[in-house]
Amino acid sequence: MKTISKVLKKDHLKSLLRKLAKDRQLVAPVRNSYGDTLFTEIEALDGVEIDLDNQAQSSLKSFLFPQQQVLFEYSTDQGSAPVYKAIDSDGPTVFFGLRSCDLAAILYMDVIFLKEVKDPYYRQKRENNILISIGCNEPFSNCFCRQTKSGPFMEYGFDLQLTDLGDRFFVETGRAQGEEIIQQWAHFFSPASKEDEKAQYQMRLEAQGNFKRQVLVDLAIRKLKDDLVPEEVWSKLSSRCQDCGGCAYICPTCTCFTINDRKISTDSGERIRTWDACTFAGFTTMAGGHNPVDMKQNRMKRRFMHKLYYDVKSHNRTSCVGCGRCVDMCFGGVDIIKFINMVGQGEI
Amino acid sequence: MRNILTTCVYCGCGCGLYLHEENGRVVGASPSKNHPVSRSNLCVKGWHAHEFIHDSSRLTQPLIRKNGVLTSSGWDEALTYTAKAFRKIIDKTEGTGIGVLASAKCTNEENYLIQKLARAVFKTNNVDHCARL
Amino acid sequence: MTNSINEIEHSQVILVSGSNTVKTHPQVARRIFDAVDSGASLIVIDPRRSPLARHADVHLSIRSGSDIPLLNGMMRVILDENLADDAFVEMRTENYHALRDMLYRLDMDEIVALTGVSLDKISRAAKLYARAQNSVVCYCLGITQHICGTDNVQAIANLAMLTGNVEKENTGVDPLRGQNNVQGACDMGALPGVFPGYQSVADPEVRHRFERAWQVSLPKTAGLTVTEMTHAASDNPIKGMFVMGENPMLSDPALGLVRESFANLEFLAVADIFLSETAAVADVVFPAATFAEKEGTFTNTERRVQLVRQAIAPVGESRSDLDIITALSEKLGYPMPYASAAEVMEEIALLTPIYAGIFYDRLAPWGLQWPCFDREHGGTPFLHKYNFARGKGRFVPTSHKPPSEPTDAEYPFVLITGRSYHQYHTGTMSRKTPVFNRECPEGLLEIHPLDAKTYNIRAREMVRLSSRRGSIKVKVTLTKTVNPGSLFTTFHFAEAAVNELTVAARDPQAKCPELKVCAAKIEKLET
Amino acid sequence: MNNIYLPNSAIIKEVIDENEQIKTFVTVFRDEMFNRSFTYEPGQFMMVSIPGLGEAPISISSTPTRPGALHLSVRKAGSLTNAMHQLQAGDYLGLRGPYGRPFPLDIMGKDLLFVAGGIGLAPLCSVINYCLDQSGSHGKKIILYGSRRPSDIAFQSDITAWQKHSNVTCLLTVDQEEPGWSGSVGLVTSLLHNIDLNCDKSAALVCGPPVMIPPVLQQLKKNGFTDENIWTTMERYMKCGVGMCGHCHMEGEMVCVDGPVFNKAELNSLKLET
Repeated sequence: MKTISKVLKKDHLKSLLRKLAKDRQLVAPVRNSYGDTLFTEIEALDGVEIDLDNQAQSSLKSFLFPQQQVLFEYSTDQGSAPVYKAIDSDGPTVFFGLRSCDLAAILYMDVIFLKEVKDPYYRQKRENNILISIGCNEPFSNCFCRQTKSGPFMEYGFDLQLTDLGDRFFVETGRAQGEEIIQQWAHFFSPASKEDEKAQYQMRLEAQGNFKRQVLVDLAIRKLKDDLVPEEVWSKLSSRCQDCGGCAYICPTCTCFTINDRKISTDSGERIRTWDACTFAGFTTMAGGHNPVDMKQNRMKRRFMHKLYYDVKSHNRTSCVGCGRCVDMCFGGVDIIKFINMVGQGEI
Repeated sequence: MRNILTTCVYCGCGCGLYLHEENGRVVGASPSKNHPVSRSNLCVKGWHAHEFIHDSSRLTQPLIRKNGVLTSSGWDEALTYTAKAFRKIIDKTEGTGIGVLASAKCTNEENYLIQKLARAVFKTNNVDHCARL
Repeated sequence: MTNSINEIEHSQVILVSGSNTVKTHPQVARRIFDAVDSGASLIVIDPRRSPLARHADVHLSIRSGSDIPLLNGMMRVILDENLADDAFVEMRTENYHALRDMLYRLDMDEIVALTGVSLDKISRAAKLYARAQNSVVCYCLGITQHICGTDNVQAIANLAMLTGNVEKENTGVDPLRGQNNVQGACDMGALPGVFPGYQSVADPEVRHRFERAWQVSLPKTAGLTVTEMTHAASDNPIKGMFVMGENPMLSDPALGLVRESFANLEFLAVADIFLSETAAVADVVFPAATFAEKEGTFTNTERRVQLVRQAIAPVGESRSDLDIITALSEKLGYPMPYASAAEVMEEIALLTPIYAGIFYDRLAPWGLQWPCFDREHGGTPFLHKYNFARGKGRFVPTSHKPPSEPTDAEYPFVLITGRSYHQYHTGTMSRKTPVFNRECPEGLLEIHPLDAKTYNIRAREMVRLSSRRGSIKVKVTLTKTVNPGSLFTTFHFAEAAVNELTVAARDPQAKCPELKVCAAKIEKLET
Repeated sequence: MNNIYLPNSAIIKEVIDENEQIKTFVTVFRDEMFNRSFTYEPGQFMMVSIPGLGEAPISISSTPTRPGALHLSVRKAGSLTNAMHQLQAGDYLGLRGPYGRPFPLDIMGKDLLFVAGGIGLAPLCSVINYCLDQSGSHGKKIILYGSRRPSDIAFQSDITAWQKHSNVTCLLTVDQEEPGWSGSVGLVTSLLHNIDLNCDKSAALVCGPPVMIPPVLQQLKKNGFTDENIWTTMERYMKCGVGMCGHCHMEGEMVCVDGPVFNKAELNSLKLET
């Protein structure tokens, strides 16, 4: 499919979103009164501050793969077979203002949830969605998506990708739905001039040089592949880990979950899926107490191996998208950048 | 889904966290990036602070012990019954026979009111909580 | 805390005593690690090799209950090395001579013997602490839950004043408060001797102010503390109790006495969100709403008064404790007509000088730290900024007081109780959360491998753990976290309720029970 | 859309007490059409659920060559399996599956050695009976089965049938003797010392507790089995059964999808200690 390029004046952004939100749920990064920027379901656009200047504090993961989701309800009547009733998910959504890393993360989640066997809940939430992403001219403080090859701009996966050109957005189409938007709401867009194209090209080029952090992802991948990471690295990292699970919960590509039943009454209840974290000891402990990944340092190793090596081996991409969200949040200061730099600099 | 910023109910750190509400249920909890304590992360208890809310063993009706068994009752009955029982002891002991345990889990306003209840109504300073435990 | 949590990361030396900070105050531990990463030194005083102790520059693994000799020993080193802050001592403190005389009389060999810590380590810790520009002390229940808890705290204060590590930003003495609103419950006068804001009930002027505001006459003498109420057993002067959101039938020491005390009550009413061990023995149980179902404020360990906001309607017919108290009060002929929690706070502000400037409309986004004296006051990030609350800081020499129950041939182990990361207090909330039950499904008794070998006990074996007051069955885990001769377990689990074993003894002033030491024995169970 | 998480109701037709710890549940799906169309292969497992308690992966011990009922053999380990042991004929179970990579069927023509310990015989029962039911499987079959005590020997009726079979050698051993036991005493590896097989041309299928696997694999190597001819199963905590939840992740492989049956050579390439 040939990419169509258009220009959208910033003044018309909210108007366009209002149109798109008419028959869909609109989700966009909103800065709230506490100064936190969260992807938020927007009921009314007026009075809402859509924030494209700050990184949303979490990705879109929770919209496609919720922190806690009822898979089905069951009821058991004495003597008869249990009845299982699946829960319907919600309708179509337009996700506006996601960053390249967030988009790359969705593409990764597709690999996990939409393989030969499909996760019905993810699929339902993923279908009929419109993804309007925005490239990053100026990466945020902990970003390193260039090194994970998931930004600052994407080549595919979006319906529309915006580039901020000051008073206007340069708009590219990626998927058919993006083209439909441009056709349906043609009067919002003007054709992209040669100058616009040049400006956009220049912006993308400059963005590559604007990263504040040097994170040697490729080197770390090579060292993990060749088993050159000394055990001391893992033990040092793990001695600081406080078992909060935050890195996995905030990670846009961490898709591990657990399933538990919750009773509603004596003869009815729900089966619920909840985010889980591979750093927890109970994540691998089997009934009876045997744990094949029994030491914290082995769990830490497995986590980083998964992000930077196993997924490269099996899916040809890291499952770290370089968004940097897990960096400042780590209680022990042993985040993925710390790890990559420890490996890169041979520092232990 | 609505995000409601509130304060974590577990430890004294006092993290700010968002509760995620959907269809009248709390379905998630997540940190606030700008909160001075949380600073974009919670401990494992905070991330799961919402889960006990909808546990099926929540008490949902007042209970009165009748013939030795705790039995469901209405609010008015339970309050009247309790008020009578306390009134009897207040009258008998001039308040010194009543003890009140406030709670390090409840709000300031609730703790204020319960010590007010103890002092002004029960007429006793026998009010304490588990601060030392 | 006299400081704010965030100040800790700017301290040069952090001394942590009697706090398993990584597990119980994760956000504080995070600041400590941040400080260590920027070059700060860490001293940990803990009988156990806690996760934080593993990262310490000096870990002083003392015998449980020997804090005073250790701190005195450190102060003596500071004197000997000429590291006291003479100017501060001169200008800002009093009674220094008494302290100095006591310190010069100390026998350092005796201190080594009492604490089980080498002189070299004591000396290193003392020099680290005293030499830094700003040092901060964080302590928790490992300091206070001893019969000499008040003296332990005084000894820490002595150390801080001796080196001038108070009254400045990034220095100070910080008790880490445990529960989400234990600070607030104290602030609100949920204590037998004080009205809100630590105003004495015995002070006629204060009492008259409250009598005028509440339009009733008020009792004049201090009341009973929690353990005085729950340990009185058959002599209980208490006939009726109202318990709101607490679970003394599991959390209080010497549970045998607690059970007897409750059994002797004429009437017990409990308000709780679940049928706790205490609610199960009540005459009336009120279903309470959780923090997600009501409005209010909590005050955290750094005195930050923060909003609790309602996310959903109360579940079932449950009601907030606020509604329960006001409804009950009305039935008792004393209406409390508040339209909202905010209106209650207005009354608190009126009567409580340290909360005088706390109003709901000022609490967004991040609350206010008390003291906050009026609407214009911005709150107080760290205390003692210009002056101690009572003028000059007073040195009070303290001396070692052995634990109430020494070990002996029959009960040779020191049993220490505490908390785990994945459960909270008596587990009424945390044990309703699947992931916590998966990570921490049961209480484990920590025992040193050498002791386990002596008793021929293998990992994960059930043993009988007993003291003079009771015994429980508990599963064992072998770990060098505890020293030989010491045992550790948590009190979260009703099925292995360690408070059946703990002593009723308490600090005579603070009334804080000695939960960190009792004599115990273990026996192998026949399989 | 097919919802992979919804269990199908199955009714328990019979409960076989294999020993104190193990019961086999003979189950039939309630939906007759589904029951008829349901197929699986030896080595696969089912996610078995009890509403209110959750799910656990359970090996299928029956063979698809004997259709009609699905046998699930369960050892008491956690709360769910303990609750299953309380169930009786007529009770219901929720089942989803079959899941996992089965034993390779192209080895059926070879001489086969089966080594099992405890509940590990369950998936091997499936493959052994499958082989015996196949007209094309003429090779020699040796079954070695270790139990803790004689009273722990599970799958008695299968064992009796195998012992009568002309093509099959079935040897049992126990760790601890009990009165009346005249058979072999010792670890199952001891039975491997003098087996009558052309090992380099045969395949070995091994299944048992984690402590049993490494010594057996070492002995098989000594006997002359090549790694490519050794198959074993891995056990991991599982929640979804379809390669999504991540619990059974093992060096880049998902045990529920890429296993539970693994070839020894594959495990070597994963640098797993076996």
